[in-house]
Amino acid sequence: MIGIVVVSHSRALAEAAVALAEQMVPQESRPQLAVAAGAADGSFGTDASAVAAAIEQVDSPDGVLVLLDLGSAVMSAEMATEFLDPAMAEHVRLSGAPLVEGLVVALVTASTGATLDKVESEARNALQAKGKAVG
Amino acid sequence: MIGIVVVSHSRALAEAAVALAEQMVPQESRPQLAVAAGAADGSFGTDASAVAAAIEQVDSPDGVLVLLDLGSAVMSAEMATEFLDPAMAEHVRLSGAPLVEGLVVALVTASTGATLDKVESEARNALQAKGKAVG
Amino acid sequence: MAAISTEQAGAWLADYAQVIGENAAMLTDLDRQTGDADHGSNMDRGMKAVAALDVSSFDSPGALLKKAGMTLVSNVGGASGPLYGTFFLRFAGALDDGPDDASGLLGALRAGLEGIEQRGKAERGDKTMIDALAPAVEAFETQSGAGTSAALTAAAKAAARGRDEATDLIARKGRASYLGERSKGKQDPGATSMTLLLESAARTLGSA
Amino acid sequence: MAAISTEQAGAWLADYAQVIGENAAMLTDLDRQTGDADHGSNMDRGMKAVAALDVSSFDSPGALLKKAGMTLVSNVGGASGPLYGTFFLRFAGALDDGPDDASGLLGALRAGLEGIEQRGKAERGDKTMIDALAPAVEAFETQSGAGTSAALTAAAKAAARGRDEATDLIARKGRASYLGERSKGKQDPGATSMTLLLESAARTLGSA
Ligand SMILES: Nc1ncnc2c1ncn2[C@@H]1O[C@H](COP(=O)(O)OP(=O)(O)O)[C@@H](O)[C@H]1O
Ligand SMILES: Nc1ncnc2c1ncn2[C@@H]1O[C@H](COP(=O)(O)OP(=O)(O)O)[C@@H](O)[C@H]1O
Ligand SMILES: [Mg+2]
Ligand SMILES: [Mg+2]
Ligand SMILES: [Mg+2]
Ligand SMILES: [Mg+2]
Repeated sequence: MIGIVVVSHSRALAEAAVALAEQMVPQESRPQLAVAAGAADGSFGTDASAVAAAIEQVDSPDGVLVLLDLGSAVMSAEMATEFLDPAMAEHVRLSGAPLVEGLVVALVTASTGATLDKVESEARNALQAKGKAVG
Repeated sequence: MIGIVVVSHSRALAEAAVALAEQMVPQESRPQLAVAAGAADGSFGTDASAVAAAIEQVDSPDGVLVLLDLGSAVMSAEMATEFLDPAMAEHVRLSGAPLVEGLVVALVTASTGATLDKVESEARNALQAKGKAVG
Repeated sequence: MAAISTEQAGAWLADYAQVIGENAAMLTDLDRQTGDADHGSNMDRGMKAVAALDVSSFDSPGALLKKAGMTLVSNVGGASGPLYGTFFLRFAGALDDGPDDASGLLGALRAGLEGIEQRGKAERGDKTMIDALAPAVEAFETQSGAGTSAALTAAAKAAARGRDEATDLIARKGRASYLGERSKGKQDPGATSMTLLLESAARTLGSA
Repeated sequence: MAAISTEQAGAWLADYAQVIGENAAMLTDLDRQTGDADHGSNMDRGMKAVAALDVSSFDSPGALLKKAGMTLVSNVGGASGPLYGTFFLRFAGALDDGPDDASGLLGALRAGLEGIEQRGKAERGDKTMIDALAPAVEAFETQSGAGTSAALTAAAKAAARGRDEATDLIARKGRASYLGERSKGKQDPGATSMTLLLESAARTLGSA
């Protein structure tokens, strides 16, 4: 099963998104999930070292999907992959998926043992359900 | 200036998303913003009456944009528009935009006095920055 | 005069609230398989609030059922909140405006079904509560010549059949649709609670 | 031996930390115009942590500057964290590997610039800190024949010019890009803090 990392400028946001998504999957079938969010002093921000540590925490041979909130979180996440063992970095995928909607779908899809490719593409298309509903 | 409503199954998520987005716009130039999130007893859920009340609270002749988390929030939001005065309901727009990324862009764009159409389309394309950054 | 009395409507809601209470754990277990494990607690929270309404303070069945719908909207939380809420609101409107015989009840049921279809942008075969309600409305219509009681009994049976037939379908709406293929073989919680609603109607509205 | 000593690198960081402290409010005010009003506090938090490093415990300027980069990464929080972090990490690597004259410093500056460009997927003209750093590196190169001190002075002047020229641009990267056209006429906070860094270098690394 792949691992999932949530990178956000806000710890409160990351934790609330995780809580919402975890509703969808019973604890025993959830993938490993770690949060890297907020600056050390609790203010808004991201920390590449914290992202690297979160990736290491959930690392799996099946890969790790990293969901991010805003564009600038991508810089921290890319820097994080440079801190990792290159063999690990190779199976880490940064996702352009919407944070909340993508996380819900990623968690559900990952819990089925889907591949990193599959989870990533489902997460990227996570807005479709809402788009259809809004019409 | 248009008004903005955030509908989420989780109050914690809605409030964290608003806090992150509000960082981007100084208080004095922010649009009116209201949250309708969570069930009355604090558990996860949405409440069409609460959504209607939130829309009435931020209503403006320029329109109201409603951002939503998951597909099922759309049902509550559509029901809410049926509770409203039809004249008000006419300028309420439910958005298929990503919740967090769309809210940040919507707040920034609305603060410039942009039209509802403009704010909506910017919010809907809010993933582009992250998509480009992820590459 | 509507097709049912305010007292009958009250009895229906009270019965359903009790049945939901008794089946909440089962409904939540079903929702654990395909959703977020809250359908039973959602419905129970909602119906407990409905059961607390003072039936004697309403002067028509429609007024009571409208209030019940709004109470569900504000207390259920999940997708079933706006869906059952819309069902009762539309049912109530059609009931007060309709004739005072089985056809009045048929019109109300049909209005409720259409409300759910519109609210959920869903249709029969999507593996939702509609798969119980739609065949129930059809059966009610077919049997309505035989009187309300017989029509409601047929409707409840058709609902149960529809609920069971939907188990083999792939969910195309709601949270269960996230599962895709894997929703196959799982009984839909909303179709289950909808069947309970029609069984409850057969018990309480039969003399209408 | 690298182009600068560990002590010089320490003096540079100490000077920059002080200048950032003095200009934090101004940098945050600039960021209020086009971003989220935190660039000054971000940089100040980061540089205070850097200033707390014990310079004497590092045995090369590269080791110190690498640690400074990692400290910024973990303490700045905003986009400027990975950007300045990458700048110092790459600068440090090139410095320790490079020759011990002005060309060594040039190589380090250039490596830092390329690091920021790569990290930010940005280029000159995007209205970022690159618009101060890129012309500074160019000016340093042009003047490097005249010695490190003259080259750094020219670099600092070019940075200030680049920062000012960027004010008329439309931001294409970072939060300011959300503003589109409305970012025009606003001075970029990152280009401003980058200019301070080069001015600080001119004050402290001149005798290299
Ligand atoms: N779009 C829809 N149209 C019709 N019925 C739906 C729709 N979405 C969900 N449902 C029904 O609602 C039930 C789930 O209700 P519930 O668990 O209370 O809500 P949630 O999914 O928000 O947690 C499903 O079993 C299904 O029958
Ligand atoms: N992609 C990028 N490439 C280069 N520089 C950037 C990029 N994004 C932002 N910057 C620089 O960072 C500065 C903002 O830093 P800061 O306010 O600390 O971060 P944040 O925008 O995350 O709050 C901008 O003024 C700009 O100079
Ligand atoms: Mg549910
Ligand atoms: Mg739910
Ligand atoms: Mg900033
Ligand atoms: Mg910031």
